[in-house]
Amino acid sequence: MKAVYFAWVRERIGRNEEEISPPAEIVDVRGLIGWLSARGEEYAHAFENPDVIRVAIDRAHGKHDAPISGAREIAFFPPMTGG
Amino acid sequence: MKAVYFAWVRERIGRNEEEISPPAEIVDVRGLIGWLSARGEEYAHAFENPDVIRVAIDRAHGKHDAPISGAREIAFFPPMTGG
Amino acid sequence: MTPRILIQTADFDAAAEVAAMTRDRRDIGAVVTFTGLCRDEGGRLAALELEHYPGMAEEEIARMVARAAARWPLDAVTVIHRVGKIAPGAQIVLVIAASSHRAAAFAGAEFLMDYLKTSAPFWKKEHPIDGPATEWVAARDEDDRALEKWRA
Amino acid sequence: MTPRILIQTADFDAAAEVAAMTRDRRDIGAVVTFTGLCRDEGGRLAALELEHYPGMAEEEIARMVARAAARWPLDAVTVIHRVGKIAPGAQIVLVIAASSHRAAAFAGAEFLMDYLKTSAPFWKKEHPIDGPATEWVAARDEDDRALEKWRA
Repeated sequence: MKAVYFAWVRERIGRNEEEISPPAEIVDVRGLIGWLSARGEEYAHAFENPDVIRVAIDRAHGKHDAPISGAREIAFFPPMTGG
Repeated sequence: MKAVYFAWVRERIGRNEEEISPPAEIVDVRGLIGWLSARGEEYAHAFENPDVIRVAIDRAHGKHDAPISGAREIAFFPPMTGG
Repeated sequence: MTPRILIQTADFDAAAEVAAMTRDRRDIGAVVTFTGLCRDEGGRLAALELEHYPGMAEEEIARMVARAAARWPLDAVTVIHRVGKIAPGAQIVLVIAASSHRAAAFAGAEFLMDYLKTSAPFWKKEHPIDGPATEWVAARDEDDRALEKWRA
Repeated sequence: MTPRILIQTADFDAAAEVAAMTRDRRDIGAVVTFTGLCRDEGGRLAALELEHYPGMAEEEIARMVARAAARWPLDAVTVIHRVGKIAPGAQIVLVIAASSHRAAAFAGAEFLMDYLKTSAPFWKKEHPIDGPATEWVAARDEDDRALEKWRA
């Protein structure tokens, strides 16, 4: 699946997007954030406060307990500040 | 004092404005409407339903129990429909 | 804050009014504009004709703006109300409220429109498409009820 | 009702958008326009920079418009959100809601703005006037609380 990052999540991780292949035991957004956090310091920094991270699954807002099975694109970003 | 009329009150009375000199015992708007109603058929028609008549005393909204003493201009009109 | 209040037969240019209001300002974050248009009421209407009470209309609008400005932090307000004959599709009224806060701009503009409908001395007469008989528009209970939300 | 939804770096012309929306229509009585401008935050700000999630931003705005249209009788809606670098005083966002009823136009426009602030995937970064260090704007509790009025 594709992971995409925005705003300071993107800046901390240092990339806009990447292909990821989490293991089968990662079933929901919360698990995926934990798995990503372990990929390196930049990820640990980006996800140091998981509660503030917002997620979109295939371009629709999702909660941290949402299943990720079948998702093609999962986005991680801070709370939105548009408008 | 000057009486001024708007919308269908004006049309029924057949004039825009006029000088009026109500007797001293007419002290409030309600009394003035009653006194005007007795001036002729056109006035009786305009004021046939006094409760719907709105009044402004010197260009500020007034109630039917407002005193008219000292007023220079009293306006009579239907409920407003601007905007 | 000195509001711009105009009653005129001529049409108005909402964009020019907004531009004049925000020009050289860097502190206004939110501008809410209400434009009221003449509806044809399902093809029934040839025109609306608007009468007003000269002098009082301007003063009453100024009083409404003062009340709104006392209640919300408004940086600028413009109210333009046309009078005379207005064709379907044409503009009747413009209210612009600007603030650094969007909620204030929305509330100020809606408050002013609700009071313009019920307290400003304007009266609408309908000219129907199928004959010379005109009719005064009746005040609507709905407009009176709209005021309730400002009494909280 | 098919909304017009645009995300663009270019500026927009609110008057032209309103004109396009109401042209040849005689049934629209009320048009509410919200324009969001870049504030300089007391002279502190050189520019705002807006990032968005391409694809999702348009889809999320379309979902908001659908919710608004299900709740109020809206005849037309336009939403334009700029991205990229924006100078103080310049326009950031435009929401136009048109209806035959003014309360619907006001509610629709304010609902869309409240949800744009909190649910549309846009992020603002501040470029201060006194140095190269930029900072992401933090989400405000006030914006989250603004949503409560739509839950009634």
